[in-house]
Amino acid sequence: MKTLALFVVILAGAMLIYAGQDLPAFGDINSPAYQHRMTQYFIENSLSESGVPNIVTALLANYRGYDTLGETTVIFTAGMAVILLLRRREK
Amino acid sequence: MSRIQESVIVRTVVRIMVPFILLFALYVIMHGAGGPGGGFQGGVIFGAGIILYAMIYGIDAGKKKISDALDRILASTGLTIYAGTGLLCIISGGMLLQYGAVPLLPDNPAEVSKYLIDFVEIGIGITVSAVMISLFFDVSSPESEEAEE
Amino acid sequence: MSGVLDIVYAEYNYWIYVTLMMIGFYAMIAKKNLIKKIIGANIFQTAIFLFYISLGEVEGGTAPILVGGHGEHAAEVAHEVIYVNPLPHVLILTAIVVAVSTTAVALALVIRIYQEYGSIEEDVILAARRKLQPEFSEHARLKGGEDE
Amino acid sequence: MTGFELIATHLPVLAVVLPLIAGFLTPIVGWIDRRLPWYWVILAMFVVLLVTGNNLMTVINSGTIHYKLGGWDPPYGIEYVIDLLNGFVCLIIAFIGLMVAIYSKESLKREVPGKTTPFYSVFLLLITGLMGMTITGDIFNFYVFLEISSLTAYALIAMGDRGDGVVASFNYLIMGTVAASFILLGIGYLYAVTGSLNMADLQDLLPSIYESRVVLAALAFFMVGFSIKVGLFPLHAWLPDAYTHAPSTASAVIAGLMTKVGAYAMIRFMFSVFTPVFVIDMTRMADILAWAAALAIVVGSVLAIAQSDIKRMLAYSSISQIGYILLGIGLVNMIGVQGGLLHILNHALMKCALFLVAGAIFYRTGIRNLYQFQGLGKKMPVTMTVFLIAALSMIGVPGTVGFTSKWYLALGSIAAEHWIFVFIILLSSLLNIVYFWRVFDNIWFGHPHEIEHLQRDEAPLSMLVPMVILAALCVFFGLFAYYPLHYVLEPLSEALLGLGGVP
Amino acid sequence: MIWVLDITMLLFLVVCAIAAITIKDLLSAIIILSAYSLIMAIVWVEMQSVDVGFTEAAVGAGITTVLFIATLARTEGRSED
Repeated sequence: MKTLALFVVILAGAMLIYAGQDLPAFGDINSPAYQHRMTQYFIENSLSESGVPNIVTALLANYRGYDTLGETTVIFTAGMAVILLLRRREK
Repeated sequence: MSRIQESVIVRTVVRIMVPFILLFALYVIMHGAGGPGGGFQGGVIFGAGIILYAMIYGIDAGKKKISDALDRILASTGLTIYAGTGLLCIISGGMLLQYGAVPLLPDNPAEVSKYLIDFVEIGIGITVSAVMISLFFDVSSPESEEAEE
Repeated sequence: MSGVLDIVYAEYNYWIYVTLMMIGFYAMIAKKNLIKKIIGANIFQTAIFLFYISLGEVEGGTAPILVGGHGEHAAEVAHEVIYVNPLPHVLILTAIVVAVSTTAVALALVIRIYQEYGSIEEDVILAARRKLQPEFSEHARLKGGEDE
Repeated sequence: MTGFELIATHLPVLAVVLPLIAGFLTPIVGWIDRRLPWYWVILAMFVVLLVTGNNLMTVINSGTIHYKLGGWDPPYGIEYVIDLLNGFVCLIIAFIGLMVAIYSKESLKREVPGKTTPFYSVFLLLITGLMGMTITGDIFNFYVFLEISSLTAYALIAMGDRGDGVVASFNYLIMGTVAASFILLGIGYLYAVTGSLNMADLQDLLPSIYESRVVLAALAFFMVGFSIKVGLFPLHAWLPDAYTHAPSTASAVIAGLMTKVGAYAMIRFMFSVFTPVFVIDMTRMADILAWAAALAIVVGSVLAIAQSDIKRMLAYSSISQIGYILLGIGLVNMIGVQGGLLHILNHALMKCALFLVAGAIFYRTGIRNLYQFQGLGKKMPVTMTVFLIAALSMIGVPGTVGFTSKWYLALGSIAAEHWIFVFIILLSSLLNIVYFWRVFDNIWFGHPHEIEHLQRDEAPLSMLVPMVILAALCVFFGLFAYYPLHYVLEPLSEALLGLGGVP
Repeated sequence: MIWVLDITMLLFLVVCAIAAITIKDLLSAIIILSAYSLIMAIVWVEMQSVDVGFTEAAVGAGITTVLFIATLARTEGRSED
């Protein structure tokens, strides 16, 4: 079992290292992620469109607000799941 | 029960500290717009404050402050605030969660979204803190099984 | 020599992240202790978060909180300062919350398992299940070939 | 804008938001009166069914629906895109959800006593998660809803048999977390090389960098992650235990829906994030998928024969049925894809019906070992007729929907000149007959000594109604397969294979 | 020479991770996991992602650890591997 696990892990690691050769360099301002029109748009417009100087908050609550609704639901789900698992039944 | 719970110093320090932790949590929730922080971080800190109190004064003392029923209702309330804001945007003629559509200040949608972001962050904070407290109570206390409602 | 060092330096985050991920992944599938599995899951997930945050990093960038305050100035200031990419941060904020939720549910399950079997070791639990149900051992025997 | 138009504009998002809101209000409803949540769930699921039905009609009549959440243009914000594929899957989710919700009333009283309120809350959130995964056009949003559906599934499975249920759920949790982490990793890789999270945007950006190893790695991670989620053969280890030991309500909804949505996600990522050119020609991923699926079909059927617990037998047969769906997709020709997609509907209907029957038998007799089923045919005739119809559909007898999908799959295999797949489909049908025959034999021809004392004792009406509806639909779509094929699946597979993904 | 500090912290992360999965005493393993989260939070803040660092410090080093320890109190503290 342990050797199988080690084999799987090394396989995954090899895949990551194989892919890593083509990843953009760390901290590169020309990386596709930074050069995509989205990034500049968020930095330039988040204050005028959302009214908050923290871009992360603007993204979190406004542009990707729906993700955050989902995320709050995940938390709520976890609470419900643990109640379901650990509490004894209602009378 | 344990030595730490009986220590006068620990009990006194916790009693003094908890209100400040809760105050700090509220600050973090409200400060999310301008700096680091927001509903999640604040909610977690708020929950941690209550958890600290319950750890030292016992689960039952913690439950006296926030009962199971209240906790459950608070968890739902936070999400209701969030989803309600989204539906409010729909009713105002926008898309879901399009804050700018709410006719609070017709000439300045950015200002509206600023207030609504704060409002939504409060909702997140309520849900997160309620769930964190309920998670801790459920995971830590065998006696909570019998004491349910 | 310097060429190799440059590569390592430019991507050292990446190597660390691959190592951490492999450690966590290994713990998840190879460790028999249930709590160790959950610890492994946590390490695995945090490693992925490290990868995302590294993606957002820009050399000489500052935190994505607009300086220079409000109003018309902000747009000008935004051009002068290089900000790091905020989007990965947002994604990871969400993912952290998801990770803690998963951990909480997993821990609740561990408690329930302990209540039922009195152990958090996978092989002890398996043995207990065999003893409890004669039928189970039949399945385990039939399944033995493909699972282990 | 009138109220009706207002609602009509927002129907796409309401399919997700309604079960969400209903889900987190359930604790409050249950607090008012403990009997209310069942009615609440039925009401919510019924409205969701209407909404998704309307969405699909809109798509058929006037094309793909785009909904911009928060009013932000994609790729800046999150976008919901409903086309034929996810409109179709959403309708299945809503319908199966409603059926299981109706069924759950009596079954929960017996199997999860005193916890119905949180159970229904989690149930609705499961539906939310599945809906959200299906509708969304944004890969990170997909991940969030994937986690909602996974967490709820873990909780529901753990409510089953004492001990076994929790262990099964824990194993599923570990596998599911690995799968979700791989998917998150794949999303990160795609983001690293493109800078986008929107599916349509990604499809535009990716072709220029298909040589990049990162894209290949991302595809590999997605495929492994989804394979775990659907329980494709070598990665299926979590599935039999989870299906066997979950409460029958949860088994039915999870077996009926979770793996289907996983298969949907696989299709979506293969054809709408990547392009057919990449998956078919450049990486041969479609071929790999087809062969893995063929292996799963055989192994799943063989293992099903060895089981004596009816739910475990159905679980192994699920592994082989998932193989059919993926085989159809892996064939990547018009007719094969149609067969695979039709099998999504088909398998959801019949597997849900079979699990509901298993639950009803357990409810009345407390038996799950199929060798003790002797004489049940006389005790519970309606339930057993439902079982007969669903099982015949599973085998692929003409006149049932199972026949149509298998027929299309076989034709697709011939068109792709993979004769071995035709042979595998035939072989698997024979194996299906073998393992269902043991059950028929006991039910209809066995002598009732185990349960002799029981009088004719049919399941309660709230359990019978959904089972009968599902069985009737198995036959209906078998006779009138024209409707889903003509209106949905033909244009859909054309779009999938032809123009490089769904518009 | 800030990168020396960076590499040291990252190497420390790896050490913590290995220790957390090898140590047999589960309480120690969890405390080490908590330290791991905290270092991770520092690394992230150093990479200019203040919000995420803040969250990880509160969630990873705070709540997760509390939940782990509460679980240990109700189960057992030793691991066989």
